[in-house]
Amino acid sequence: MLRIECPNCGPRDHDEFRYGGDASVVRPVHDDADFEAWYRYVFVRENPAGPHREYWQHVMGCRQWLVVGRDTRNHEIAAVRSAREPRA
Amino acid sequence: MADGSNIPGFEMAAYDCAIVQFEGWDGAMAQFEAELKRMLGGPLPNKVGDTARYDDGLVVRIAPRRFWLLCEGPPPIIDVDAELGCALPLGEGRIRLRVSGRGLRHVLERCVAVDWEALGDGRAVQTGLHRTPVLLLRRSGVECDLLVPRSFSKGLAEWIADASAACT
Amino acid sequence: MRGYSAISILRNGLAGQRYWPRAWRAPDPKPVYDVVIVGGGGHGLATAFYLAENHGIRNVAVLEKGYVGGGNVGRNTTVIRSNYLLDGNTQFYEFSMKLWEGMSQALNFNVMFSQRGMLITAHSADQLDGFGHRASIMRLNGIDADILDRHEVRELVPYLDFSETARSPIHGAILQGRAGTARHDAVAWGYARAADAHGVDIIQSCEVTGFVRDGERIVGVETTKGKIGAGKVGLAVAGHTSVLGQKAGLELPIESHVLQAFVTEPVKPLVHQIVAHGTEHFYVSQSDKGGLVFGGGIDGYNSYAQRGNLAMVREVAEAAVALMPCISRVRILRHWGGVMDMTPDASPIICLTPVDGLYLNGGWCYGGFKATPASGWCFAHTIATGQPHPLSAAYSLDRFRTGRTIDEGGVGPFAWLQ
Amino acid sequence: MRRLHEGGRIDRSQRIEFTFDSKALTGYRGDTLASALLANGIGLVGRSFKYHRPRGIYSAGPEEPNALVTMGTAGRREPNLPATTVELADGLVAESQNRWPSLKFDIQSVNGLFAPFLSAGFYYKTFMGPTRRAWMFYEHFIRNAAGLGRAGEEPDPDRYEVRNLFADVAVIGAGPAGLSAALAAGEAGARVVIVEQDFLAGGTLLSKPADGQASAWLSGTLARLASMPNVSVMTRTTVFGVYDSNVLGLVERHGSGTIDPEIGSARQMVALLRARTIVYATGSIERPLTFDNNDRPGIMLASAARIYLNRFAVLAGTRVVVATDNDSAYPSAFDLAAAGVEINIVDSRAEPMPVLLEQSRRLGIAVRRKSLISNASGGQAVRAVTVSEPGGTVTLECDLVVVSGGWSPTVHLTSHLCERPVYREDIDAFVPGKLRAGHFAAGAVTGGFITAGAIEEGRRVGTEAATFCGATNFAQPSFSLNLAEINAGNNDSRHAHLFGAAKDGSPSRRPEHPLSRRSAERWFGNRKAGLPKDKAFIDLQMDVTVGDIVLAHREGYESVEHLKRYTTLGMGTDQGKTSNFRALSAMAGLRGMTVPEIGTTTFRPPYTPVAVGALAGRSQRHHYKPFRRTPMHDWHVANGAQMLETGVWMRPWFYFASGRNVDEAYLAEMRMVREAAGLMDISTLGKIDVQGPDAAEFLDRVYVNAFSKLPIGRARYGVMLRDDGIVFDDGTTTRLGERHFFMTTSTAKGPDVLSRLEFLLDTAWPDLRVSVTSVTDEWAAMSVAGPKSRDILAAAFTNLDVSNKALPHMGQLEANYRNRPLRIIRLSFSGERAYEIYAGASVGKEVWCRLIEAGVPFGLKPYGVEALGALRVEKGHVAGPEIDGRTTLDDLGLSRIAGKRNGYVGAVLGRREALSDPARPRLVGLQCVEPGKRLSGGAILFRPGEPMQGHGLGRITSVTYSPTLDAWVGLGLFARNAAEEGSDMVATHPIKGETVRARIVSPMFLDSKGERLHG
Repeated sequence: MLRIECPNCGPRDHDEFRYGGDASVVRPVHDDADFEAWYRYVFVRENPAGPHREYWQHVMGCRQWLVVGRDTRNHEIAAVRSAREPRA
Repeated sequence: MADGSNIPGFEMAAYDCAIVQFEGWDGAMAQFEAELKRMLGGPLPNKVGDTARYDDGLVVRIAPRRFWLLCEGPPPIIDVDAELGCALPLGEGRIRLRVSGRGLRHVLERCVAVDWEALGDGRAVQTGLHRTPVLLLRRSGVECDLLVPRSFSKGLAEWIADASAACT
Repeated sequence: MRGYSAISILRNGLAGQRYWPRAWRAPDPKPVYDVVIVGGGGHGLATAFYLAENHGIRNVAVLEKGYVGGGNVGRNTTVIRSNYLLDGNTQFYEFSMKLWEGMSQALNFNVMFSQRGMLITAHSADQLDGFGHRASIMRLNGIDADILDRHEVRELVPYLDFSETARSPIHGAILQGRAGTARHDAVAWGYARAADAHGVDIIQSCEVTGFVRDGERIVGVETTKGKIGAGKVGLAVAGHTSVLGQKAGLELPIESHVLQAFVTEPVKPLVHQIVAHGTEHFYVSQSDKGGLVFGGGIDGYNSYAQRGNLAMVREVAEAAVALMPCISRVRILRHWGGVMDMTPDASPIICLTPVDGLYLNGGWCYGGFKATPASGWCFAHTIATGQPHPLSAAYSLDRFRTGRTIDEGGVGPFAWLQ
Repeated sequence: MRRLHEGGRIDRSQRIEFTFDSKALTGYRGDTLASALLANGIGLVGRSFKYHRPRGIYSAGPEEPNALVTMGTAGRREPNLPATTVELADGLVAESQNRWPSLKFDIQSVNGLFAPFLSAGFYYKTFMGPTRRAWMFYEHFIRNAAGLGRAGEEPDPDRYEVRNLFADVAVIGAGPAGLSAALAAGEAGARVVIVEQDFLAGGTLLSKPADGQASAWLSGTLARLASMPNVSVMTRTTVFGVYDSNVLGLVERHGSGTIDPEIGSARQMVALLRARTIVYATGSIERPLTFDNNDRPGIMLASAARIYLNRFAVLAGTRVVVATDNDSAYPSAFDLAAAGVEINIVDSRAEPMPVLLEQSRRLGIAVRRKSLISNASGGQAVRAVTVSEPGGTVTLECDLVVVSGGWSPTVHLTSHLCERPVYREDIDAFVPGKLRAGHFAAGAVTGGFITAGAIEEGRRVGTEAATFCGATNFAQPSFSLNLAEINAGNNDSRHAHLFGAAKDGSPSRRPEHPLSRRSAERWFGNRKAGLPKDKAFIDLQMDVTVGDIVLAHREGYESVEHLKRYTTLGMGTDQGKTSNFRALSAMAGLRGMTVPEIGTTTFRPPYTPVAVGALAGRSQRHHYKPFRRTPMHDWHVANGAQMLETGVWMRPWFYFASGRNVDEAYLAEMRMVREAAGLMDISTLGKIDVQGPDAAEFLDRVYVNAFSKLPIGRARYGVMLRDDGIVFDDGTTTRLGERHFFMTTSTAKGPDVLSRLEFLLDTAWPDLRVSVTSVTDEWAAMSVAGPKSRDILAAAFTNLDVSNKALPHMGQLEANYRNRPLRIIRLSFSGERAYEIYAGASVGKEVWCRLIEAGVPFGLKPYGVEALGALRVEKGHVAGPEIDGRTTLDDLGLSRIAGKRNGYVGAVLGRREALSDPARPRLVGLQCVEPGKRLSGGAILFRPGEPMQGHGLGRITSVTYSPTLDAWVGLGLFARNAAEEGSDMVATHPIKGETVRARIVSPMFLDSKGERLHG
């Protein structure tokens, strides 16, 4: 069980959230026609054994999408911010 | 934590529940909140989970840019400046389960992963109850409201009743 | 290799087990090999064995950072089946099944392959129709498959929940009679022993820390036991493919996720087949020691930690009792996690890579164990001939670019949902 | 073996009746099953796993490897319970395991004779012939021989609970360290939960005489903790696992014959304790000694003998041999001597502490130094031991042998988060590795084996833990300790080892060789030697002997994990709590390495086995997952609908009013819709309110087709793709206003679509001012479809103008019904003129009934999902079976709606080369051309004459009998380059044994011009 500190709702069990995958990939603008950019955004993953920036949505709570900094080796969470806040 | 006593006096009742949702646009929140304050005629809760009471209801901040106005009676018609945000009546989709009794804590700890003792009276928590999103309003140490989706309400009421049966 | 047999058991028994040799040698690495396989798991060891057995390439080293069989081959739920739907998967996994059927004899090591049959319950008429389609595809590809109705399922596994109060009533099931289980450690040891007998060097506690290049080409590996030259290098490190792949400059569509497994205390025979819940994350079989071995879905977030979370433990337990009420009182003895390579279509990767001299075998998601022999067979072919084996040609790395993905679940490019 | 007349912590006023192997016995409240059996003179309680050797009671705790029993019957049958952890209760029924016909005479004990051939891993080397499937034959017998106890096949009738707890400080273990940590943290004002698996708090203090000072401190501390509202002491509760983010898994049990109100009517309750800090005070477990036949009943751990004596007032023997390689066995010897039994101490060390020798002499105990037990004799009870000492060997007759091979700190829980334990040379044991911030350890688990030290350490970490949580109130404890007393002053000889040990701060034991010196010479001296005939056990439960370990080493299975997996060491229900360390040091010895060099195995949760049902809690049977019910649910049930689960929703499948079974009913319901009208509950559709200045722009991006040009009051069918260009979901969206839209999704995808829309707004396009909210529960939705639908609508809502002019196809009107919202959108899924009526959920049933009533004259009746599906097949609409997560817009024949647009989700990757492969299947219509035969969904399509093998050219996805065409029709996906309309194909379904010719036709089987929809 992970406990994720939702910036809006406080610490909650991770099963209140919906996982959204790697948050370090950059989504091309909606009308970008560059195949390579979309291919990399959708498929290529760094998949680090270590610090990982990832999306979680607090679906049982405020429904906000969050960016969580978590170590994939020990699951320790370093930071959580709202996805709407500019990247640190 | 253990009070060792059995748990009589658990009650649950279901009511309809009129809600109006207000949402402000990213970047226009200050104006939006000012506008909403004016229209509601009172202060707005600051943090998600905070509530503010009005003569005709309760305002809960359910997300950074979202408020719910919970009305006892029919909801007021409030038009929001479309440049600042929007309003959406949600009067039909939820049921208000009022649960109370000395055994409330025991029942809740079997239903939600919420630290009831650390939750102040009048506070609201959105959480999961048997895999379903609900809004829990603490009214007192022995009473709370659960706003649950209508389609789940029958199942969740059974689930809660079952929990109360288990700890008496 | 001194043969294993009832006779050798008797002779050694009388001789106080005096004459058993090592199952495989513990050699020091040579300076250079024709082929270096990175990863002493089932797939790596099988690859080494088939390189020698099928292609006569014996100057081979298998480098293992820990002990052989310490990865997913030693921590999975040992289910072996070939009940796949999609072109590409169907033939590959059936070929694997055929290799399983002769494995103990081929390796002279009893891997205890037990074809107990596997059934997956259907919980709606639509799902049963879907199973009918899958079973039809299997039959048209020469694979045994049957559809059971509710009563036939009840005959076979009476202890499932057929009561009125069942949350999702059982409508029927799809059955593959030839599916089964095997002793997972024995698979790793059997391949290690057989490969060793062919002259393959199995080098444990030897972690690969980097690659040696000659221009663009990879000509060896840096290890904790020094530099080792190689004509060709094959990666078979599922779970950690990204970590090593990046050292070699590969960009991969892989995420690592944890899949949990559970074993209960040993009880007398109760579950005679492999039984899987058709709509929830739960499947169970019983080991020869008596423990009920079961598993669920992946925990659902990127992880390299070989342990799972309690929420999934509870989810699996709920599904277990929902399908099989009598399991309620049986007690879980141990639960643990394995690190999976999850791909965007839940299908594996066996291919040549953009990097000259480097070959890739990974992306096994949670299906790696059953594929062990076919994976080794096809990967050995790919390394030896420089051409993909016809049976694994579909498992290319560029299928995500071209759109030739093989998505059994139809889930899409969300590894954590696959 | 006998019960003493006084002493102990049992309540002699409460006799308890129980049975073991059908023999009626009595014990007292406060007994465990094990202590009661010993008190009744029963020493033989089980048979071992592999060799079926007679086994007795070896320990007094959860580490018990031998004394496993089965309790209960039928659905309540529970195997493999350690008698040492079972609290004695009235009417308790226990039976021994793994024996037939009886415990005393067990046929399979012949396995012992074949032992020479049943060495570790023998089964890997044989059973491979004569045939390939031979193993299945041998396996049958092996499976039946294995498996310890038998589980019930009936459903478990009992109830389980799961609850959620929160605390500042979670203390694991209520021994001296834990209690004093809880006290300190509690006094500091922190919220404390202290958890103890035993039914009494006290830990090692309970093994000391009940009249000593330690007991005084215990009762004082417990009283103090009970008085603190912020401290909760949970006995009979096991912490089975420590998980990420300080979540602890606890399992709570009832007391014997009492109901714990916290648990209520449940049999067991799992508690998920979310703690801010964790204090590990888990103590330590004594190690056995290894010698031949060291498994005989009557041989037990020294600490256990002391517990049975002091806590349960049970004397486990009268002629006792105490074998040890450390000081900690002496107090057991002294207490036993005080109880008046004859004692010999066999100490492997040259120089035990003088104070111990002095005390031994005073009590008339013979101490044999530099001596080892080499062999034990006796079958079902130990009779004598052979002791090899410097002078030679002597045989000592005895009925009880107590052994101590030192102590292993109970590090299991501390390593659940994969912090590996570290080896400490001075105590020859593993202690917790580096703990995470907010995790603390105190007492024996840290390797300090002194009660007084544990209490001091406990207080320190308790204070640290409280401080970590920000607790502030550090007033001097109102209840002070007298450590000098607890330290068991010099005059209290019974605590000599404490006092002695206190000298150098650690138990004064110098590790001898991990195995007895004799076995060392015998086996490690000569590596080529054969294995011995007699068995010296390392893992008592799994029957793993020294010989097995030597063999594993010889064959190269020498890494710790290989050793474990090859010999099955530590795989038993006790998870090797008493055997792991012994085995490690044995392998270390064989490899000529040190213990830390070869490392240790990983400890996995649970610490002790946990019932699957307890983890499932109340989520069982119909409560497994909640149902969703539409506002009209009760009406359907009351009006003869056969309900059907679709995901979480309950929907009407068909109505018995239409036919006796689904096949009859759906055809009648189809005809009704085509000829008159039908009413369908479509409340399960996902519904999303979309509004904001940028709503139209947003929809243009998420749908493949444009919505910005959609006029207000009009609806449009739309399709969404995933980023990879595969179809995600379809539905209709209606424009309610310039900036306001009403979106519907499929029933299944509703939540996923909403979450995806929120994802795009929060992460990709935060600049778009759009609000999306689920209104699925807001609206009751129903579709009235059929030629008569408009008349029915007009009759039901006389105040509304529903004429074709006012409400054309794809038109929408907003109204209200009794002050509740009412929305009517003219949409058709069936191909008939149809209207979707959305009413406020609270009046949904009313509106439904009103339509039914108004419809009666027109022949309106409800129809179910089976007919709905059939109608859409006739009309050629794609749905779930076609939108299967693998099909593209073009596969579904929908590319026209996207046209040449760009900039929508999935546009770019939707153009990947293989997605336009000419061999890719595309949607086709299929019509059965063989009279008397039918089409089946899932059939595979081939060209006539083609060999029917492989994956074919396509498949049939959905079928129905078409009353309109009087033929079986279906939709399918078929290779583009082979799909000529009018050509015949062969559809085969081997499972159903069907092969039938089907003609490829347009998917739109009726009204291709859409005349029925318009006008």
